Amino acid sequence: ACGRKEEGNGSSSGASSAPSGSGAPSQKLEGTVAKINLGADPKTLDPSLNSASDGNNVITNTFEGLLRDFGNGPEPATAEHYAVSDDGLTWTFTLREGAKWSDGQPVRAQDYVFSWRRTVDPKTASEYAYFLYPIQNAQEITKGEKPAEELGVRALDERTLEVTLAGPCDYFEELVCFPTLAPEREDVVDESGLWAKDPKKAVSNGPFYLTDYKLGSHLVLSKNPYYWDAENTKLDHVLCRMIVDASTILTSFKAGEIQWTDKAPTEEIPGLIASGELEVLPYISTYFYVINQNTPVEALKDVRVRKAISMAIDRQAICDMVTRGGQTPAMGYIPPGLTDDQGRDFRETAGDYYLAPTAQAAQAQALLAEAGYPNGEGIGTLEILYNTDDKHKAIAEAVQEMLKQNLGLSVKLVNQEWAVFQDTRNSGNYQALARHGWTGDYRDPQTFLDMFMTVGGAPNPQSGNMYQNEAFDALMEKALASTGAERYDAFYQAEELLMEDGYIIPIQYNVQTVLSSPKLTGWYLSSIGKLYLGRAQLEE
Amino acid sequence: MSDNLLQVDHLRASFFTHVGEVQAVRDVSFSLKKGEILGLVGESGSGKSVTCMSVMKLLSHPGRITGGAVHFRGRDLVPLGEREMQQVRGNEISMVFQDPMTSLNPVYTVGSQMVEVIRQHRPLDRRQAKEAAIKMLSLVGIPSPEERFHNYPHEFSGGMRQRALIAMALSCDPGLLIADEPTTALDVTIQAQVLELIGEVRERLGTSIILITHDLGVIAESCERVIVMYGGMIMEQAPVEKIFFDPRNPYTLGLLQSVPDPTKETRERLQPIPGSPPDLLNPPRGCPFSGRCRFAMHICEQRLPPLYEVEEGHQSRCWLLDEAAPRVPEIRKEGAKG
Amino acid sequence: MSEPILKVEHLKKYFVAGGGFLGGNQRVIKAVDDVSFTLLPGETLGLVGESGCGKSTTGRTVLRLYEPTDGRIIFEGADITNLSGRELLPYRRKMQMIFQDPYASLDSRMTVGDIVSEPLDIHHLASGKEREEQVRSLLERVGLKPEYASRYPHEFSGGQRQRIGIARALAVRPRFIVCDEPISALDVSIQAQVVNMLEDLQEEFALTYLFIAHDLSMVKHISTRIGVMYLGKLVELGQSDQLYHDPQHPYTKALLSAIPVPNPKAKKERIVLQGDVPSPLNPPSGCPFRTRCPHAMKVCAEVEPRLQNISDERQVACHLFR
Amino acid sequence: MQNLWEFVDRSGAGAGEQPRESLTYWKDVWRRFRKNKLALVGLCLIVLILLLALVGPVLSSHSYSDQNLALGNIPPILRVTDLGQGSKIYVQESLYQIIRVTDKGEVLGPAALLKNDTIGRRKVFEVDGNEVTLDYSMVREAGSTKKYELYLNGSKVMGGSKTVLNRSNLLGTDKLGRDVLARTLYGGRISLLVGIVSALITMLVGVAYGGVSGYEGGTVDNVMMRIVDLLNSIPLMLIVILLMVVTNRSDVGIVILTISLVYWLPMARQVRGQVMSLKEQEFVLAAKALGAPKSRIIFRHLIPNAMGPIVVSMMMSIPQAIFTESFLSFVGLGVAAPAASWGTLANDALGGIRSYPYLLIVPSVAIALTMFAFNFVGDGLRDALDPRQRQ
Amino acid sequence: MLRYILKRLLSMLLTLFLLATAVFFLLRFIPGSPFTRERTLSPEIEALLREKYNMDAPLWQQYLDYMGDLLHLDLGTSIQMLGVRVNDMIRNAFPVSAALGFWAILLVIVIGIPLGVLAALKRGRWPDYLISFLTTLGIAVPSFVIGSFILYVFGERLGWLPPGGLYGWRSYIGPVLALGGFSMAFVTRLTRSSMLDVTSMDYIRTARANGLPRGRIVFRHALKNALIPVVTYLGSTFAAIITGSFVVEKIFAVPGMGKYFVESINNRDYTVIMGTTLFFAALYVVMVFLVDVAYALIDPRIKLQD
Ligand SMILES: Nc1ncnc2c1ncn2[C@@H]1O[C@H](COP(=O)(O)OP(=O)(O)OP(=O)(O)O)[C@@H](O)[C@H]1O
Ligand SMILES: Nc1ncnc2c1ncn2[C@@H]1O[C@H](COP(=O)(O)OP(=O)(O)OP(=O)(O)O)[C@@H](O)[C@H]1O
Ligand SMILES: [Mg+2]
Ligand SMILES: [Mg+2]
Repeated sequence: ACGRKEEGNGSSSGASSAPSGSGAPSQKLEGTVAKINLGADPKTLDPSLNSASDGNNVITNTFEGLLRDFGNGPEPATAEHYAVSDDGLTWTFTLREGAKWSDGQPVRAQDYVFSWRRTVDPKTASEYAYFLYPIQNAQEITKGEKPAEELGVRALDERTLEVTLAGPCDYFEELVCFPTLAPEREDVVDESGLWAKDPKKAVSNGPFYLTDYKLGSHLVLSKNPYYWDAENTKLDHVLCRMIVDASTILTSFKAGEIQWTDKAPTEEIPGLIASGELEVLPYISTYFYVINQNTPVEALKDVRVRKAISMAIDRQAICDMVTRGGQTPAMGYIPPGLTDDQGRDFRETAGDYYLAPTAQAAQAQALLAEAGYPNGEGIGTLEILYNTDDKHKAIAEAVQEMLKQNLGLSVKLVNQEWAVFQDTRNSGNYQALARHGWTGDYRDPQTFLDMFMTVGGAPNPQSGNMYQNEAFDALMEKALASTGAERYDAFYQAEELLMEDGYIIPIQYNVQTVLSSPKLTGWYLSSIGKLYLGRAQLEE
Repeated sequence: MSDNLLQVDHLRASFFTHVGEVQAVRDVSFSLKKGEILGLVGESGSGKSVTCMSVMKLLSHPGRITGGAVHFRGRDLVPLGEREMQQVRGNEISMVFQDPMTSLNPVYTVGSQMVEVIRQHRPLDRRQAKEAAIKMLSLVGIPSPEERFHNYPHEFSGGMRQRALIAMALSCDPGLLIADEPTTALDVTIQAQVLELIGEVRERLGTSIILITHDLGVIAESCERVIVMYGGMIMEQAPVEKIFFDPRNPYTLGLLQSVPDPTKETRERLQPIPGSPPDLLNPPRGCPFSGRCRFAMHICEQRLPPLYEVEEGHQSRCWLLDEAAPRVPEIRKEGAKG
Repeated sequence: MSEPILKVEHLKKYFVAGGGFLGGNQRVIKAVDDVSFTLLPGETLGLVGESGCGKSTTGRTVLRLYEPTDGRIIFEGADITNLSGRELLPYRRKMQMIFQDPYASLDSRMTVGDIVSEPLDIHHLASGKEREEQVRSLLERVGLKPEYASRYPHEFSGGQRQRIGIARALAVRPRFIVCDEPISALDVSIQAQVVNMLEDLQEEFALTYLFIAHDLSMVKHISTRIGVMYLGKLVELGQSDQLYHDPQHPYTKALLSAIPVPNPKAKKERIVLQGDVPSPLNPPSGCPFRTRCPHAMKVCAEVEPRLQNISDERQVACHLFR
Repeated sequence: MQNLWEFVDRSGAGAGEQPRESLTYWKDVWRRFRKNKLALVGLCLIVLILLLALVGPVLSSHSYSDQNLALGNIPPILRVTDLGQGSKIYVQESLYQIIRVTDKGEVLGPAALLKNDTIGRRKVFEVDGNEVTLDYSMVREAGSTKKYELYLNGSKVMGGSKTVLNRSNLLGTDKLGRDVLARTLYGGRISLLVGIVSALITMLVGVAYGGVSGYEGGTVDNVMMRIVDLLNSIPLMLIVILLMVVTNRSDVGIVILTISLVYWLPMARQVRGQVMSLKEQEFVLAAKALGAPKSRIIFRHLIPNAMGPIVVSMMMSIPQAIFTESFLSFVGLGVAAPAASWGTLANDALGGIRSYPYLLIVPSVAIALTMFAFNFVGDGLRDALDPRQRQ
Repeated sequence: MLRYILKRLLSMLLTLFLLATAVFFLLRFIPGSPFTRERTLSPEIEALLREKYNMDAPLWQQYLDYMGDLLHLDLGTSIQMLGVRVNDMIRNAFPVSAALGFWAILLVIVIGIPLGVLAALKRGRWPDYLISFLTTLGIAVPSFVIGSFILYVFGERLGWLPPGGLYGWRSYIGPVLALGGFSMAFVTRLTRSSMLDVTSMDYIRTARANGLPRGRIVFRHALKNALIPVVTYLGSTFAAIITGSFVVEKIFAVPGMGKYFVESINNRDYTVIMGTTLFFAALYVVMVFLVDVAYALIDPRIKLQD
């Protein structure tokens, strides 16, 4: 790419002009301005490089993939229509006539080819390169075994894109909606990804484009006049603030400085829900505990003990009194909101296994006694590992007390700094329990289950509990190689196996909480946490 | 009273320490005419410095003036506030302190401290003030004053600091100069020079001077009148000749006898007054000197003697001067030496 | 003749003074410039001279309180010029100093008792009851009440402070004391007490004094020999009576003539010094005294006179005696 | 009666008065300190706080860790609504819960929730056999000052309400229903420990280090102070994580080690500066002349004269250490939950500053009170150390 | 003097060098890496990232490379904020923090010192007690509480102050108070204490005897002598205040550089940690040097000599 030589020198200038001390940034903006809070300063706005949700919230609005999803499943976006070969391996997308970049140039199929190749190119070292692994040769390219040109994607002409998959992929449409697969313009891109934060360079093809960026302070998205659906873009500008402190966010919200945020102080959420200011939206995300499969605690090797622990937890109380953020008790691993091949909700179909919203103290005690540890005797002190966070701490404290009261177990809480925690947990270096949580990358059970598969015979560090089960691996292999009912069957069985092994203890299903001004309507927050403002409007 | 520049009446000053009240000055009265030089001698610790400090109202906590009046130019200074005193100090009354080392601010050059004082009281600009300061420094005999002007106090020798303080005190032509042992650290030649300077100032401006010193020679040469203090009180007050030739107080006599006689070839023992001064924390009921007095009588230990007027301008506090007292002829005889 | 207790050879002490912190305008002050003398045990050497001529500096340098710029200090036969702090410790017990400024040299946060007993503690001379006893007797010895032990320096008059300093110096029973104007802040009666005491102690313990003072009559009284300093240099040295009655150097003469006499009637012939007072910052060439000397000759401006014997035990640095 | 005019016979003199016991400086400091009332009050307060922290948790009927999730976030001051018929309730506004209480402010327990109509914004509870409806639909309306309305069996409750102190939990409960008083008392242990240790370390290490550095001067000083600079510049968090990894511990000991490692640094600077300006004074020279070794000059002469800033800095290090401890809990260092320190209590309460300010106020007041006590003592000490000070 | 400055400069550089070395190796020694993620990276991608950031090279090589760049004052690129050069991050954020810091320091000096003087002068009377009360509060209540309180009460409840961000002078009030509060209280107490030490000195009596006005005695004669502890404290605090505070910036949503000190460590952004640490340290050692110079300016008896 032409930007390679520059390597960021001076290219950050746009992102770096000193913040103006006078006047809010919105004062300079004309037309309707929606003010939202983005949270932390995004690491990058480069679609190929981004791997974080704050970046996603911007990229979703500045870039547009072939398809998009507003909650009704993938629908044509920059691609006007697409066709799939019978074997499901070859996809042909036809781009819209009027699809244009924010500088007026047409969006070409080559832009997709460029972008996707760039994403898998080892030189780019994109963290989300694996999103493209369903595409032919993608994994090999990333591993450096093949050149990027061999990626299974071709521009047949300016408006036709042909994608060849490595194998069947039920969720490929879903993936195509994802910001990582957005097009990029070869003439503006630089290796570091800084171009995307530079208003002078950031050319994009979505409803908005970047017009201002102040590091750590705010950024401004403005309406892209060339966007093919520009007539439906009602906002002239979106001012994205970068406020991290929940309390400050609420203050700003109340003062009208921001009109939309997905973060609020936990303690205030019940009141805000009651007053209707706060909306609770679904989230494909589960909060759970894991039990270390390599635990030195003999008792935990007994599945009855593990289950007893899980059963002794009052999930309802944790949701109502501890986290108070609208979460719901989790009795299974995969959160609600995922539909199987027959349109059924995965969660509902799979059921609650041996768990109930409130604690089943009696059964749990019985199980424990059966395993030879009546009243928890002989188990010793169990440790719960969590990383620094008010919520994690509160939950751990509640669980500690519940295990003590319901099972007579003595529990010690071990708190670690986030990075240390990741290290400890993912290497299975903790005594008994650790907190865990997972949010789907895309709407498919696979994103939840595959992390418990072994990699090359070793447990996946991501599992956090050194989970290793050949039967589970076999089921997952089967699922990954198949489609449709067969695939979901395997998933159902896999989850059941996982739950029956008792190495994971679901606690609650997370939700998204949004504070939004009644004036701001039409925004869409997907259940995997992507905010789309292309159709949002602001009432006066 | 009107021709008296300073009139101190029944001045009392005490330090209120945790062990009790230290009565440093007990009922001191004296007056000073314009242009007069008054010598203040006495036992160390007898309250000379405290008396002077009280006149300037500079006693610091826990010290306090507990009674009496200090009339300066007819105005009583005792009830004045800090702000009013500020007008008086430095300008009308200035003082040379006893501890030259600690009395100069260590973080400013000697010169700048002088300039500050000069400009405070005289309408001079910075350059003129500097010139005046340098002139004062050279007048007190500090060599190469232009350069010494820029030195810090710690770079001065003890005597030089003392001279700097004198220069500072004299720089604003005060009406009254209180010099608390101004020449203790000075060699005799410089001492002579400084005393001469003080004399000049007095002549030129009619400045009155209170000179505290232990050097009887200095007293003899420069003072007109002398006050002898002991235990916070005035023991004797007289014109200088009377003190030397006709002392009427055993303490004064003791003082005179303590001085070595340099004219004598042989080294003979000095004759100090035996014993130690009274503790002002609980001063004796009677005469403060009674405990050490060769002629102490029982009354001396029990009752404080009044100041007897021996003759016009000569007072002494001693029971021996009472009608009823036995005669002690030696007092006179021995006093007349030299 | 016995071995000298102290031998000072060509002692020099220069200060760098003045100048802002950037160091411009700095000047060297030759506070002590090539001074040599010896002290015999039991002897008192009086040191007189103009204020600022380097007497205190000489005393302090001899005690190694200042690092000498040059020269040698030999105490009891040992060269102590370059000894380190630890090596000096045994000598510190034998050499003491009474400071010129009584107040500044007393730690204002210590009671008098603490101050006086400090040397006892340092040299482990006494402790407990005995220590208290010693403090009492020391205070009494210098004419202070033992009760004063629990008071602080600032509660005393100048003379009382001075006596605290003396008591402190005496505490270790030194062999040699530098008395830097120990009595000038005292009233004459106490002066007499202290001088008597110093003399008694001298007799009792064969003490040696370097006695710095302005009061020539007192110096004469107490000293066996007197040295006269002028501008960092020793200009005359001799037996005290001799020197007092028959001064040789013009400066000594002027000095003696300036002594005030405690007799209001006496009118004295005073040699009034004329001319510029020289400064150690830029000392005059040749003889330092020539600028004020009534007998100044041409040679005085050119050649610096050296201290030379003009008779037994009499040394003068003046071109008049060549 | 003796003849007044007779000479006194001095031959048998020497009737000295009984000498008073001579005070040393430190005894005298204590005497002056004792005379300072505020300082004594401070001292008593410190002892009281220490005692409370030590024995308070033992005496308290609540434990710092016992939870009662149903009775979370009950404030120290309750507004009790009288429903009539002897039923008294407290409405937990921020959660829209009803808690049964007594007149005197004893908390009986939560009222059972019968119905929760989130759309109509009303909750129905059972209180003593009656149906109590909590209607909070008006919160949506702009400008409504009322937050809710109560209905007893369908009719609006007009009964008055009064404010009483919470008898069951004097300082209320936290989110998990734990007694705030018990937690605060217990939390005092670590906070006070950390605070006092830091003050001691500051005092011992910082003063000695700074004293030596300032007195020696020159190259020694340069090297010593550059070490201070170095230690001061390494991010604390890295040091802490390293310490945890190396020692494989995360208890209070490591907190104290961490604090010991860095807390003396400012003090060292402070003392050095003071010593540098004091060491040129004459009394130091005098001490040298007596043969006082360096250590004596530094510790007996220079440090006491630099005591003012030292005491102030020492006092300052206490709250800093208390908050550093709570910061360290960020990396998992310090007391393990559910125990807490004042710092972490305050930290955790921040999010609820709107609804549950008492959770923030209680530990903050505890810290402030401690600081007042320490400062009283510090000021008293400062004054007592300076004999020239007016009393 | 020149010799002294050179010597100090050298020792400062040495300090920075040692610091860089220490932190460099410390970072590699503690658990976690810049590639620690909530979603663990697959080994091949992590390998690619390591290669990209030169972290696959032997440690000594990385060290030499880093030091080489450092010689050119190049602090490298952030590993987390993709592509952003650390120099640029600092260049962006520092002015913001410095602006706040400047006012905070000003507050500390302009309010803190006079308050301390006032307390000392009114010792034992109500102004002293009031100041003592306020400063104790300022010390005992941490910046996060003060900050949250200001924001909530004045920003949200009363609406007097803007709710965060740095727009307009009013938005400076909260952060400046939260940032400078503690230091101000500290300085007040220090000033009070050392003023009390000084006012009993003889030279103050001399100044009074010379009839100097009270203000002049207090601010010229006493204060200068009382300044050393204050200057000591200010010097080392200056660097900390001027480089911003994480907590204050977070509460008031200020885009300063304080957050980098904490965030970079949280996400193990090696280059940013190194960069910000060195930047801070450089400021700090310079300040410390200036403090030493100030000593000599304040007190001529202190000599800047080696
Ligand atoms: N701050 C104080 N606290 C208690 N007592 C004090 C204080 N200052 C002075 N005194 C006492 O007051 C008395 C008088 O002291 P003053 O300084 O006036 O003596 P003096 O006559 O000047 O003696 P000297 O000639 O030695 O200077 C002394 O006994 C001294 O102990
Ligand atoms: N620390 C210092 N720095 C610079 N110059 C100094 C220092 N100490 C003394 N001097 C200078 O050295 C010279 C001699 O000083 P010294 O104190 O020895 O004099 P002295 O003979 O004791 O005088 P005095 O009788 O006045 O005490 C003086 O010119 C003085 O200014
Ligand atoms: Mg006096
Ligand atoms: Mg001297």
